[in-house]
Amino acid sequence: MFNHLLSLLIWLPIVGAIPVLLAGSGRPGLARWLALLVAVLTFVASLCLLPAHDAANGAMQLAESHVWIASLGVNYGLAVDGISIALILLTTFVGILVIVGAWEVIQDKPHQYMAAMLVLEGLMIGVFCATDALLFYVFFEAMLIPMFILIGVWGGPRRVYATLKFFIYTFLGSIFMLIGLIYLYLKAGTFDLHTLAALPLTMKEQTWLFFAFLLAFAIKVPMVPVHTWLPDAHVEAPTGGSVVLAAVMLKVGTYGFLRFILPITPDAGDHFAWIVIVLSLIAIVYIGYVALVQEDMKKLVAYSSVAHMGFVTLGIFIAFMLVRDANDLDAANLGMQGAMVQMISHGFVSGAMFTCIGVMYDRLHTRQIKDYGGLINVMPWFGFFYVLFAMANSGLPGTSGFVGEFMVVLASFAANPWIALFAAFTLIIGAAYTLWMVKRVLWGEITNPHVAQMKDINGREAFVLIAFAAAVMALGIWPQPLIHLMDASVSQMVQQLAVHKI
Amino acid sequence: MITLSHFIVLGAVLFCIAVAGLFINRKNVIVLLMAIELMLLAVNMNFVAFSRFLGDVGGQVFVFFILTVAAAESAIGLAILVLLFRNRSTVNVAEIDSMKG
Amino acid sequence: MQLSTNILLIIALAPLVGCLLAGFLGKQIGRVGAHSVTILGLAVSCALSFYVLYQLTAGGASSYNQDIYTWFEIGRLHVSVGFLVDRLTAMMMVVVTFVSLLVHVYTIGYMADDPGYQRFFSYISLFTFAMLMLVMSNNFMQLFFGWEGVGLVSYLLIGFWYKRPTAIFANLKAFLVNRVGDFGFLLGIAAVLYFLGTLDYATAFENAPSLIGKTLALTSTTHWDAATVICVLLFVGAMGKSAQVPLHVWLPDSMEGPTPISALIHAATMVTAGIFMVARMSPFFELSEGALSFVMVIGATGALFTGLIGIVQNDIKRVVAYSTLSQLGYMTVALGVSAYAGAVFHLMTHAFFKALLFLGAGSVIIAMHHEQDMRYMGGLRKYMPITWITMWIGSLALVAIPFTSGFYSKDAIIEAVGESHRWGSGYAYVCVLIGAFVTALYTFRQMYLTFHGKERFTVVDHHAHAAHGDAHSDDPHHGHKPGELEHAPHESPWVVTLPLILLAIPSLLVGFFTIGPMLFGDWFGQAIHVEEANNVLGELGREFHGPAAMALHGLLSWPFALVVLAFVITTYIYLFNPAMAGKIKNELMPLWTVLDRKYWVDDVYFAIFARGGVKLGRLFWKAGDAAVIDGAMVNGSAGVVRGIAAGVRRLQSGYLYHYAFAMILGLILLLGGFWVFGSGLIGQ
Amino acid sequence: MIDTNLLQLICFYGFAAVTVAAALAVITVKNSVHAVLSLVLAFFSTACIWLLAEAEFLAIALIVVYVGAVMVLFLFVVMMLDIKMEQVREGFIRYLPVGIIVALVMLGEMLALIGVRAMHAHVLGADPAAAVGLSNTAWLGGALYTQYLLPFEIAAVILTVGVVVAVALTLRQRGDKRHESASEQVRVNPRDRIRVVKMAPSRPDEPTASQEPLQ
Repeated sequence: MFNHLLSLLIWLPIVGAIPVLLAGSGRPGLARWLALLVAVLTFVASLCLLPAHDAANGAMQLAESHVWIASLGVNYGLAVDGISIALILLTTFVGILVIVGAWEVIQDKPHQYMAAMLVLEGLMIGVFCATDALLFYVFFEAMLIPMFILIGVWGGPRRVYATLKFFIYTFLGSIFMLIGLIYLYLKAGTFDLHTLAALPLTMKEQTWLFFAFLLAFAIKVPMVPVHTWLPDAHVEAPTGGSVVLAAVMLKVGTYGFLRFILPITPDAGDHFAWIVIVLSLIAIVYIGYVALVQEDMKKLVAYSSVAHMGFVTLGIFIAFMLVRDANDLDAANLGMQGAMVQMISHGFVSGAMFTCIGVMYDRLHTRQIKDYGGLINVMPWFGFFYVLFAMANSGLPGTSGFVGEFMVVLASFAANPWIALFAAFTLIIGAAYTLWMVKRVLWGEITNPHVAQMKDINGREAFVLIAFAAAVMALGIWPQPLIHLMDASVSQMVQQLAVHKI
Repeated sequence: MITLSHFIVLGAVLFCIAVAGLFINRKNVIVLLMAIELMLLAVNMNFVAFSRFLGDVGGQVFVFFILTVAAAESAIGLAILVLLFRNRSTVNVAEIDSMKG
Repeated sequence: MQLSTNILLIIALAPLVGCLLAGFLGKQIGRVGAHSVTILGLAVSCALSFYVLYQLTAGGASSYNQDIYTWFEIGRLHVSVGFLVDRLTAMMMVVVTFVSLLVHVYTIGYMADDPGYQRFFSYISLFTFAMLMLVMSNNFMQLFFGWEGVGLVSYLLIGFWYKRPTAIFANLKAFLVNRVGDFGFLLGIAAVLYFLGTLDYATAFENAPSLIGKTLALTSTTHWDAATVICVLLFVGAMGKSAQVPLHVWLPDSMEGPTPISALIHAATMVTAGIFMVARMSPFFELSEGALSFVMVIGATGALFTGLIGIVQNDIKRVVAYSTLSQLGYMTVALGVSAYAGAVFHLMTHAFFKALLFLGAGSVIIAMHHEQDMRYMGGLRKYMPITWITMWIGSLALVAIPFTSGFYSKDAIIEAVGESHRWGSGYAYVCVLIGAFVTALYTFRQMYLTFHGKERFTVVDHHAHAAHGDAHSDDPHHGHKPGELEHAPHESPWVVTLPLILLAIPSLLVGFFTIGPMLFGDWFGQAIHVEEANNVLGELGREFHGPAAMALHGLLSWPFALVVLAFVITTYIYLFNPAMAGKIKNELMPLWTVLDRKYWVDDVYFAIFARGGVKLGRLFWKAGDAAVIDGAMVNGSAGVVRGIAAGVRRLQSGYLYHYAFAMILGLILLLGGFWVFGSGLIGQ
Repeated sequence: MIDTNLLQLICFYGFAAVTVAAALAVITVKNSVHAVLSLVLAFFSTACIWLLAEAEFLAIALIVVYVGAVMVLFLFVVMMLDIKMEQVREGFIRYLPVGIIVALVMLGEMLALIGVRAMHAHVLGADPAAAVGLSNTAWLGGALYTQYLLPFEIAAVILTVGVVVAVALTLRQRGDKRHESASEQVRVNPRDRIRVVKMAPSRPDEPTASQEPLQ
């Protein structure tokens, strides 16, 4: 029954985009409902992954494999484990919400917008399923196209600059990944990730491959100092684009760490883990300060995304230290699991934050913090959600934002107390930049007469925000189901780290 | 007795004449096209010679294809030339520089 | 006998249900509905808490320690949500729910005209839920949840009147300063996990002795004692939440919130969470002399120096706020000398009398139409006798007049500090002694300025201004000059005075009846762990011959003499020679300035952390991100490409013969290359 | 009896001399028609040389296809276009030295690479077609229709495309020609041709103020 579930998940939204596109600009209503239907169907299909998947087994499951390019030994190979499933569910969940979120907001060529979103969704699912490195690469690159269109067509005034920057940045990284992949192919004669993971490599080879992969995925995450495309892309992107970008696309980078660096270059990863850890800590502290002084709300949240993704990379790479140096598998599991939870949680929280900013932008057409103030007077329900998500963003216990950070800080203390010290600094700086923004936007007297005209959220916006809020709260109050889903895969991954390949 | 080198030298000479033609007739597109035909001829000469020397049919097949493609090329080239002359009333290459950035 | 899980769940969740109903359905159920549902929830919770306390004290129930559900489970690490209810917890539950219930009732009167009525009830019920989760927790994760949860509600409530710039400044400040504490606290929890491998209280305390001898390598040469690291880090959390020096700056500003909140959160319950936490962690703290000395010195400093600031305050709520800081210092000192029971005992009595004082101050503020400046009060005793009497009761308890509850707890602390031989105990003893004098000084001054002496306000008939629906969120002075009132002050309604009376009773009596068992009778049992060598309360207990004897003995002690001295001084100045206060102020101008500026701590923090942080951020942004990364690296590389391209572009002349020439040139070079370098290039 | 080899050599040198001379004429003569005719001569003599190499089919193809078709096309074009030779020829003298130098340098390099001294080393072998008992045409055709069938088809397509392109490029749509589009005529809609305008009846004499009381 579940034989082709993964293919279905990838191709349903991509093929579904065709009728949406055919609906044309003359029938925007039809296009919207079709898009929603496709997104909901995809979500339902992704829910089928849960019963089909054996959570006790950490290996890749539900595998599909067909020969794709026979002469190069490339397979159309798909399979998932707990981590992939969590990310796929996040993708399909966010997929529905961005379509609902763009319902009336996108008036210009809505059918094309919806179709681009659906294609993007399918490609992102493809990235999370691919077990063949070349297939992964194809999805990884193809993903850029719909995002490029989304920002380039429905973006803000400086969208050309932003899209170019976004595209070239990401491309620069993926070129290095491609070189690495070709090297591996020449060495192993296949692109199958499982085979590549077992391939013995010398330290020199691993080092080169490690940096090639690191550059590719660090740009995607993004890590300091290759993060500057993100604020620009976010500022210019339409709300839905920002939501998908922050909620799902950034995770492709960290997912790449898990699927490429960890299994293929474990020894180099261990040797250079300190670089990534230092960069992650810089992301947490330095970017925190940068976020503090942003005047544009989207930029602020974009920078806070960089800081939060720092926790993901930190969690993944302290696992190296913990496994190899401290031989503390439990703490390594905790850190890695924390990184995974942080990925999912950041998907919800940043998606919700960008949706909130979109709600404000739709009414006042500005994202400058100074243009707002006293919003709570006219939009109390919106204020409730905004405070909730702001609190989640600053890692309040009971929201999802806390779980991952808590686990990573706890694990990093076992690696080195100083790492924990810098990581925990986010408690202060994260609260500072988020709540300072809340203070200037939400509280106080209304100073701008246009703000006084603003209406509270409508039913559609309430639906999106409630869905995000439910996810954020559920994950914060009871993370165990998510952790159980990923536990076997994560612990297998951690055990793999201990294996030397030289 | 004719050797391979005879043909190759003849080809080289033809080629160099064609190159010289390109230089000294740099304004006349028709002569330029003809010089290119000469170059192709020189190349074909080599192909034929090597085909014979190595006993490989591939060389002659290649000449055949080159003839075909060269025919198509000169047909299109002349068509462009006619068009050009009709619009600009000149075949002077120096005046055709609208692609200059 | 075992406590029922369901009862504990109801205690914790009843306020939450009230919160959700009042918050989300506030419009539908209306004002009466909102306060009814929340008060009902609190009443249930409070009644059951009393029942639990009764069961544990007299009903023979054993301590309850059970998990409710698994929060997460990774490898051998099992983190769950659960309850640990022993006598310490039960006492805290009773204090929290009882004070909270009274504050709910009081709020009906205090917030009667406020448009955010339902929201307010929702918040304080949410607070009660979070506080109960904090005290009932059986593990560190849930403790942190409650810890931050109360911080969140405190943030929301300080900024309750969100239109006031001062309020929204104060709530941000409070949250951030608390976060500094939580920063340490989180690291402390991480250290516990690292050294003990668990987040569960019971297991952690059981294994606490294994910390002895363990060290934490901070650098290759510095090794810190594990227990000290854990305790200091955890105490940093307590410093934030319980407003200890130097993280005390948020508490006075938090008075921007409505008065019931000041009573509930910033006096009786939340700020004492730190004290409770340290008492709960006594098995760790007992392992580290150094950490306890640290705690003691911090507490003693706070007890004296924040009290001094209270003397120069004119805002009636701020006086009480500084007195809270000072009293929190006392509790911390008690923790520092291993008199955990004394600290918790003072926590309890303080909760009653300080809530009383705050609510009384609130009552005065209602009467004065939201005028909080004591310089415009005076002589109020004849207008509002109930408030006057109950506040005097609270004040007497605060200054520790023998037989009041405050006396028993505070005197025990002072005595315990005197008994202690820990490093720094001499300094602490001097601080707490002078602190007692200072406490009396500002308390009597406040009472005299408010209720006695001449009336310094005038009643002006302004019926044209009678329409004042939005009393709280508008300008508090209604456009009057300070000291001008529309109506004469009057006694507050029964919903306000009833809580005052109900709080006055325990303020007077609870100490007399409970000091025996709680302080000297091992009432807390296993909940608090004290090493034999540190047991100062045990030594005091040998000289203890009943509460009455202790009170009589107290009449002859140093602290009481200091209180009497303070009484004489303030009585003379404020009742008989009011002009002298101004003269003294002028005489001691430099000292007055130091106190009025609060030792410049706020200014320094604001300059360094707030302004400095923003400046640093701007530097990072403009210099780091914009100039170096984007300017030099990203756009710089683009510029290099553009430069090269501009150069190469010149080669693209568009002339066919240029290209042909280039091709031929290339061909010649290639041939020449073959010729010069031989056929090696072609590869035979 | 003259040695066959010698005879061949003599023929080769003769045809080669004609070819080179014709080629030189192509690039130097003033008259374009003469240039084309010289090129024809060059092709012709080259075909003869190819016959010496026993590539009969290609030799004939060169004459039939090139001389017969392509060169005639050239001639047509040259004669059709009214080219002002004096303008096109300017700079001929100026670039002559450069052209000669470049050509000589290249020739020198090529000859050096070929190795003039090894000129007689590589004697042409026996005719490969004859070795397998086939004529040159059959030999070539066999390869072309089996091994090289796909490229052959592609070449055919290229030729077709070339023809189509040549026609498409030179087909002239003259602006002054009148033509009618049948499809447009069929699709026509009354609305495109006639517009019915509804106008309010107006009474120009009446002052506007008097309308107000009517309401």
